[in-house]
Amino acid sequence: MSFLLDVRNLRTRIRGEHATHTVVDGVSLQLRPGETLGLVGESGSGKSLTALSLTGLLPKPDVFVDGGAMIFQDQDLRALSPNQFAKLRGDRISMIFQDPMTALNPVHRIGDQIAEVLTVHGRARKPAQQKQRVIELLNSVGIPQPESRFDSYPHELSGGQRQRVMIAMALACEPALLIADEPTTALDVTVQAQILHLIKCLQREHNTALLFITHDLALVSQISDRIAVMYAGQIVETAASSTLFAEPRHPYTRALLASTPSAANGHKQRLPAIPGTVAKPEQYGEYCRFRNRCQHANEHCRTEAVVMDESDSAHPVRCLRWRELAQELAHVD
Amino acid sequence: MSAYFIRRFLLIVPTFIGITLLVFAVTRVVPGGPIERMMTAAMISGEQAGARRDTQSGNTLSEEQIQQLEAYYGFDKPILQSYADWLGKVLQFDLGESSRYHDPVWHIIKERFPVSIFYGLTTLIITYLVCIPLGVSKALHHNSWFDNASSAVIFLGYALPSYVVGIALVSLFAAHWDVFPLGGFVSDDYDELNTWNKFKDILYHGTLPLIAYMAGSFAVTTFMMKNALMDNQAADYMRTAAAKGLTRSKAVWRHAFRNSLIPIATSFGGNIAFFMSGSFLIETIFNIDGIGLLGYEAILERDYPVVLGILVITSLLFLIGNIISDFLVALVDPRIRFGEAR
Amino acid sequence: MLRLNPVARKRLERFKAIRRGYYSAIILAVLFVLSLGAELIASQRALLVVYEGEWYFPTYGDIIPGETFGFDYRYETDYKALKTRLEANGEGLVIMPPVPYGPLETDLAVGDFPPHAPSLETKHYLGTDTSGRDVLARIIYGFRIALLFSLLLLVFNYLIGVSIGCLMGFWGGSFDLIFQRIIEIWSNVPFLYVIMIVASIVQPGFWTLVAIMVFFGWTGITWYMRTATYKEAARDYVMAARAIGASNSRIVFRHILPNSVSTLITFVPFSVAGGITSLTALDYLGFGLPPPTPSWGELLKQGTENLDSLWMVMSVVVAMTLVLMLVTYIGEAIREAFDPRKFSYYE
Amino acid sequence: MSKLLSFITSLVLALLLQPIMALAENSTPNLPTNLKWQTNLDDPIFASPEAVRGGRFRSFITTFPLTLRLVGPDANGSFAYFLRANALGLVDFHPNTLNPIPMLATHWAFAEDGKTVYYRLDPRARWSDGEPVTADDYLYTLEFMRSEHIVAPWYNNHYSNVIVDVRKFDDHTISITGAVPKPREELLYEYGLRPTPEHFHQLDENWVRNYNWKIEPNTGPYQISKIRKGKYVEFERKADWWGDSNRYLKHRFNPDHVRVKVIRDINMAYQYFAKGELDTFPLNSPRFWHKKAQGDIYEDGLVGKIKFYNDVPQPSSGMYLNEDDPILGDIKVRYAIAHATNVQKVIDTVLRGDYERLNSQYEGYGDYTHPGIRAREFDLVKANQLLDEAGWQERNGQGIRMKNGQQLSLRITYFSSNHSDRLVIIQREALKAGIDFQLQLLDASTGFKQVLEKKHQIAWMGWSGGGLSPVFWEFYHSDNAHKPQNNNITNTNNPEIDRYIGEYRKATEKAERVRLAHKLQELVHVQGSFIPTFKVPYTREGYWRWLKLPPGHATRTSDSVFSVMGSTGGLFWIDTETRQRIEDGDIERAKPSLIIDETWRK
Amino acid sequence: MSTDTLLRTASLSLHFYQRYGVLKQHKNTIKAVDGVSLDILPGETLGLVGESGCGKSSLGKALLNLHAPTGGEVYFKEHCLTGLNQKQWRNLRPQMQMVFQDPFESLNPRHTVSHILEEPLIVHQRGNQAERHRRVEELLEVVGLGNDALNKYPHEFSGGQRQRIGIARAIALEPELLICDEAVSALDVSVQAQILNLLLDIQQKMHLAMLFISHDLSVVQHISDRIAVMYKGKLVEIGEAQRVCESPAHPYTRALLNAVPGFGKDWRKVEMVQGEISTREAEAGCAFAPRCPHAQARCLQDEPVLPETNETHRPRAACHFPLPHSQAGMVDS
Repeated sequence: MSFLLDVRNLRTRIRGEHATHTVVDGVSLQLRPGETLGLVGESGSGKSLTALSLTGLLPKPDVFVDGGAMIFQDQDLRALSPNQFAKLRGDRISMIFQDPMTALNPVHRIGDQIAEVLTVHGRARKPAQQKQRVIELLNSVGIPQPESRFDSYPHELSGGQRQRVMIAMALACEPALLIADEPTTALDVTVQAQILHLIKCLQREHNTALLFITHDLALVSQISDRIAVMYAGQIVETAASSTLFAEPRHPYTRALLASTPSAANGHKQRLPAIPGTVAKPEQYGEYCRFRNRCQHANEHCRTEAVVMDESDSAHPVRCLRWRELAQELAHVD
Repeated sequence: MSAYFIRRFLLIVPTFIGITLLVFAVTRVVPGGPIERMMTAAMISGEQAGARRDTQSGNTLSEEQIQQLEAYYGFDKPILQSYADWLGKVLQFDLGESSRYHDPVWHIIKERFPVSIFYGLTTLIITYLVCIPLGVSKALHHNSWFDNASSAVIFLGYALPSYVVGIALVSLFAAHWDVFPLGGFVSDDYDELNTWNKFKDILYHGTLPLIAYMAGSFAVTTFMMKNALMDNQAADYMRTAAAKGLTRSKAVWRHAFRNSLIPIATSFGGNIAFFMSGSFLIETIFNIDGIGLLGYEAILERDYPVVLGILVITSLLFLIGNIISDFLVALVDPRIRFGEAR
Repeated sequence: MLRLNPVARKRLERFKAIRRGYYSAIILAVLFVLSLGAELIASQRALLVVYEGEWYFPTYGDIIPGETFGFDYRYETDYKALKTRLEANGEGLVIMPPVPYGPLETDLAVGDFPPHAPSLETKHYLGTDTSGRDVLARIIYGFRIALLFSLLLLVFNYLIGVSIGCLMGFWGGSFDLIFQRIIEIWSNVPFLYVIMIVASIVQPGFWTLVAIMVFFGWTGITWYMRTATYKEAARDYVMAARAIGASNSRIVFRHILPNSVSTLITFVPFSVAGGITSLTALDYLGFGLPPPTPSWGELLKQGTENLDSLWMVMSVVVAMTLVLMLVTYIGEAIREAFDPRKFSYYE
Repeated sequence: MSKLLSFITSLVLALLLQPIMALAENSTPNLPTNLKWQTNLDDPIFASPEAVRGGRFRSFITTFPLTLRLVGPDANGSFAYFLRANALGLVDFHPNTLNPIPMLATHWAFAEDGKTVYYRLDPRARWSDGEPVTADDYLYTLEFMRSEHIVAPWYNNHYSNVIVDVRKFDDHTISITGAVPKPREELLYEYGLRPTPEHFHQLDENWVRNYNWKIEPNTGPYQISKIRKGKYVEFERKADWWGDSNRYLKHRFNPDHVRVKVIRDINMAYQYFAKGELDTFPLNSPRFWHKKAQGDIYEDGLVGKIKFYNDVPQPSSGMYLNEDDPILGDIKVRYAIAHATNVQKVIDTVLRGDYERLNSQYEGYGDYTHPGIRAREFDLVKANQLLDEAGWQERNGQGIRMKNGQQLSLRITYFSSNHSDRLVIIQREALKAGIDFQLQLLDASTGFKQVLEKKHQIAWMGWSGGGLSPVFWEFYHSDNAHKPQNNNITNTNNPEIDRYIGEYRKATEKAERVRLAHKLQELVHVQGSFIPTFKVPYTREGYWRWLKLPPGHATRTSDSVFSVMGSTGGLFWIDTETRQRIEDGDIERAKPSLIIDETWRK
Repeated sequence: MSTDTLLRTASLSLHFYQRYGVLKQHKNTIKAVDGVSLDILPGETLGLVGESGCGKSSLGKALLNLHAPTGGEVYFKEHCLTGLNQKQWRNLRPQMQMVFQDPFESLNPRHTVSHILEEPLIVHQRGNQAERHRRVEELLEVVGLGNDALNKYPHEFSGGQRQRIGIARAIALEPELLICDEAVSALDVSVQAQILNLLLDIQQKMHLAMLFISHDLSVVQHISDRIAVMYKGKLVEIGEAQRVCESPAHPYTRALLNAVPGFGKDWRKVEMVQGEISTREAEAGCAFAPRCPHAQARCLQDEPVLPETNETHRPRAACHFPLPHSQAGMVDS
């Protein structure tokens, strides 16, 4: 089965005041039609920039893709002109963002903002038809009284409803790929559940591929087929959702799972926290970027460059010692 | 919202009273009122030495006579009472009578309106017509040679106060090179000209003062537009617009542009008032018989009814201008719902 | 040693990186320092006189009467005449400043009438005004006065504006409301009046003028401080300070003020420019510093009345352009250093 | 008009006033029979018979008139000249011989009491609306001028206290009685009266407002025909003016139209002149005469320059020292200041030698002027000596004299920034004597108030001259000292001066008056409270060549060569043909034209 | 109510007013905290959860008089805190301290760490300069920062480190009650565990009572002895932590528990409540009724109150129809 999206070795860099840093460093991702891939990472891990690179939405001119290939439906995205890329966006590839307040233009009515997607991509040209379609869309994302909501401004809507509008906008042209960048982070848990549910339902309905980006491992585990874990600009581990939680291979993934408060950690007990702080781009270097926080790191980790071990193509991992550790830990258990 | 605007209008009242009362009180303290001016004038009489002297006599006036004069000019009552009288008249749209021209103040001001409106409106229109597109293109091509070159020119206008620009223009273009006239609003034979020549005449006289007027506001408005647009280009909703498939130029015009007009709208009301009331410095330099010059001369000549009349009009313009700004902002930005949120 | 807080250090670095503004600041600082020693650049007094074996440095201090150098008068020595005399008879040495004219000195060469056109020969590099005073000397001294005036104005305006604005923002409520109205009224009063009143009661000197301008100038900064204080007061660190029991005065002076005041520096150049501009305008209108104080406005006035002697008006215009451009560049650079405008777009 | 401009720089003030005496006098219904009626039709005419009528003369003022009234508030602006010039008097004075000449009155006669004059009115005289000018118009003048409705207290005073009575004997015969006896020629001068058109006025409390812009019928050659507010006022020559038959008015007032434009700025006005949009331009100011009035139009002889010496009372420009000031109370200090004031240097430099030193406050009064009084010269030796004697020996580090810890600093109050360049030189020079002058520039209203309240130390100003003989009481009598609001701004309080002033005012014989006037001038000089500065005994003008002048150019008392109206004006005429040619550019070049007429130079 | 409570509130209210109308004659009341009565025992941790806008932070600030309460009483030990003047409050402050949500916002950016930590000591005149410096160093050690932090400024630290500084400041005066207002919400998962551990350590060491305010039920559950749930300014449920989570009595609590993402949960099986917290002022009846799946007619009319009596087995809930016992919550993972 061919990939809908095949990203190889993506490199994205930021030009800063003093130097240029690589913030997405050799990320490779594959996504099949209808599949959900969860991309997990803490802030600064480069997960959002990966998503923006894929959609050509990096803030120019200081953030730019500097290497790698992004093949979407057999088309090299990097070879597209800005206008060609624009044609693709909103039509074949859509994106929803974290903060639904700022992502909507405050001075335009939401109906018009949704209709704009249709106009841009030549769908439903007649105004009446367009309005009809927009109301349908609003209805499908669960906005009550869509006819009257058509004329609302973003600030008149609640956070959840705004995110629904964003989803309606993203799905207006029934794209093949939906990229959701922390779409529920700004929302309350009860609303988060509603939005997740909505995204998943619509995804199924249209057989859309979904790249879901979040920092919440538990959340992503609920909705993804596969999960890629990012740390410091690199993907450190990719696996099917269930596998990842059952047998995490990378020490980072393990530590992350362990440090999340849950019943398993024991009430009011110390959590197995990860020491130290996330590496900054200027400190990346060529060795394992987790080595300084890794309780399993040894001399090798500090002297040998690490690459993705893709020997198990279903569960690649970027760790020199993962096999040893897997055995060690099996022992302990 | 309407409640907010009604309240804003009501708030004009105390501010307006405050301003006028303060100035009214000051006019009572300033040395050399119309009576002193009259006494000076009386003693100036025979300005032609040797010629037949006009027959006036006595350089001193009796107390009684001075009191009569005070009554004539309305200085015989206590400040608050005469202020109340004055205010009462203003409320009936009577600004009183000039103590120099002995004409109703309103007539005098009205006569100057065409000049002020011409310069005010032209400056306003040209400023916005030029600055908004200029600001947009500067924002789109930030750091290009065009951006940098236009900034250099605009900066010059920004750095120099308008009267210095005016003086420089007059010195070079009128006095030195004689390209433009030294001043005046129109030629003397304006009335006899045909429409086209009238237009040319106004342009001929108006070019330099208009440049002086615009020099400062140009920079402010252009940079306001540019900066707002630059900020808005980086806004999240612009990313959304791009994500929807809009090209950059479409996204800028459809989304960033309107948002960038918000600060421009904020300054619009103030600008109206500013331009309409004119600058007495520029009017003095270019000898334009506008409201600014009228006000300045009225101060020098202690023509208090005119001073207060102009104050009434300009302060009302400013106060209402602010409300207009608020209104425009509310028009451009649907988020603004004055009054309820505060 | 002054240890700058890293934020300030970073801003300073950014400022230095904006070369146009940085060099402008250096140039302006140099000009200002030079103007402080204006007596060494433009003066009718000699820098050095060697007469009968004695060395004299007449620049600063009391006048040296002409008798000292063998003239027959007791008033201040005419050093140019002395120079001519000593050079002729070789009895001594006189070194004059580069511009051998003071700002008040009237050079009335017989046979010609002021204003004199610029000339290298007479060392009136920018000519003279209608009283025969050297234009360059008056521009230099006028610059010094204008800049000192603006700086003083700035200090007082900021002191008052900051205190009142801060209190408005911190106390809020009716205090805020009342002062809002007062300021609104205040800023609408045509302040030429006040200048006229004061001018009629006392000689409007340097300090009275500063006082009057401050009287009406503090309002601008107040608005800014009010909003800044409101903003700062609502921030968590202020609440944190309150939580540990800090008193109001401690909160205002240790927490809110330092944070809200720092951005005031971005206004400073524009306030300086404003000060120079208004002083010049007042002098131009004749309500400024009393004659014969060297002033740009007075020179502008003379220039506009003598447009055929273009050197007067153009000297001032060029000087003003230069100084105000420098100030504006500095202002822009400071603003940029404080709040770098990120240029990014989506395509 | 142009004279006004020549003194635009100085605040010029009139001196007026005569003693107030009880008005007695019984009224006689019948004309005394023993009157010796006089007239004067023998003096030379000063206009040119070659003069041609026609054309439009273009002149300017710097501010638009505030009113067209002749009296009342603001009736004293620069435009009043044009209105008064068309309000003729009963008699006038020959500008060269200074003899009385008939105007509205054909004959006059003097009563025995020494204070009444009888006039026979010219029956041909008409108001501009065609109504005859009759005795009733003179009676009405008195009523009018005494009315409170005109809001002109000075007029009220003058027409009650100075002119005490006007009587009508028949429609064309009147008498005017003043308060005090005077020499005969001064009677005609002082107790003159202008008629007021009774049929035109309606006196009530709204008169000032109602008549502000009404065009009053007049008796002169021109009447206003068009007003464009803020821009110009146009006068038209009356087609069949009654005055054309008067010997002394013939061949005068030649332009058919006179347009008075408002040009706010003198420099701009010059540009108008240079472009040929004004016919003449006053060049009294050295700056204009020497620097501005250069270029092709002069080189090609299109514009001529004329400098005409006249002989008129000089404004008393100078420094008025307030004797009430503790420092200036010392006569030695006053003398020292006079010797430390380098007027000559100012004349030689910024004034380009154009002005002359004024020697006393009373120059230009013919016999009355003391020929021997000379202003104190700049003399540092004397100044230093006097100051040393006065106790100001010490000098501080800046070379300024000190006494008991006090600096010798004196404030000079002045009203026009145009005088700054003169004062700066005075200031620098005085410093040589150790006197520190502080310059205080005030706007005219504020400054004048300060001076009238006598809060000044030194006032730099000028009072305009006028009248046939000098006045002293106003300036130097102790009655006026130490009191605000009068002309004794030096606060002179000298019993000897008081005594002579008393005698001077009582004297009616000219010789006696001259003697006393000379004595008083000596005393004033000794008093040393007034330091005379400049006089300008000429008028200078530039004019386009299409303006033609009579042979004598102007008269002894002309304050401007190109006055278009008034008792010495209207002598020139416009050569419309030349003008057309010049305007068409069809001109022959000529030599530069500079006329210096010293006929009346003293 | 036991007499040895550390802090007790009685019908505490914090209302904000919006004025509007031509003469501002109308008044709009926002009941951020509306009649809350709770108590905190010495040394215990009370978790306070609720979605954004429920008033939990306002409650925390009202307790410390950072927003003056508009009604009700607060008792701290033997003191009644209502109506205290500024000075009296200042004397009490050392005993009650607060850790703020945003560790950057709550630290004065112009002060060095030593300055920040010393300030409470200066304000309350503890020790001389040397002693204070010693105490500052001691505090840094307690929160796990080295002495090299002393002269640095807040922005030179990562989020976790900043929060450590915030905690150090809060414990500088050795308080008896620590209010943690969303103290870990802004942190990455890997750092969150560190801070939770730190708080647990400190509590143990200093025998502190804590009011732990958070929207994250899993964190609250981990650290709290008891949990209180807020909805629209009111306390809807309070009880022992384990019991609240295992067997919530209020439908809202259960909705929250259900919505918390969990490993292995399937999005299709998550039970959701519809709607969002409305910002409009509640009319009669239970505030949650419009969203409550179990709402009945009575719920829309009568407002349920929190029972006074303390049933030991079940949490107390302000609900007319509390859920039956052992309706499982989030413990199923």
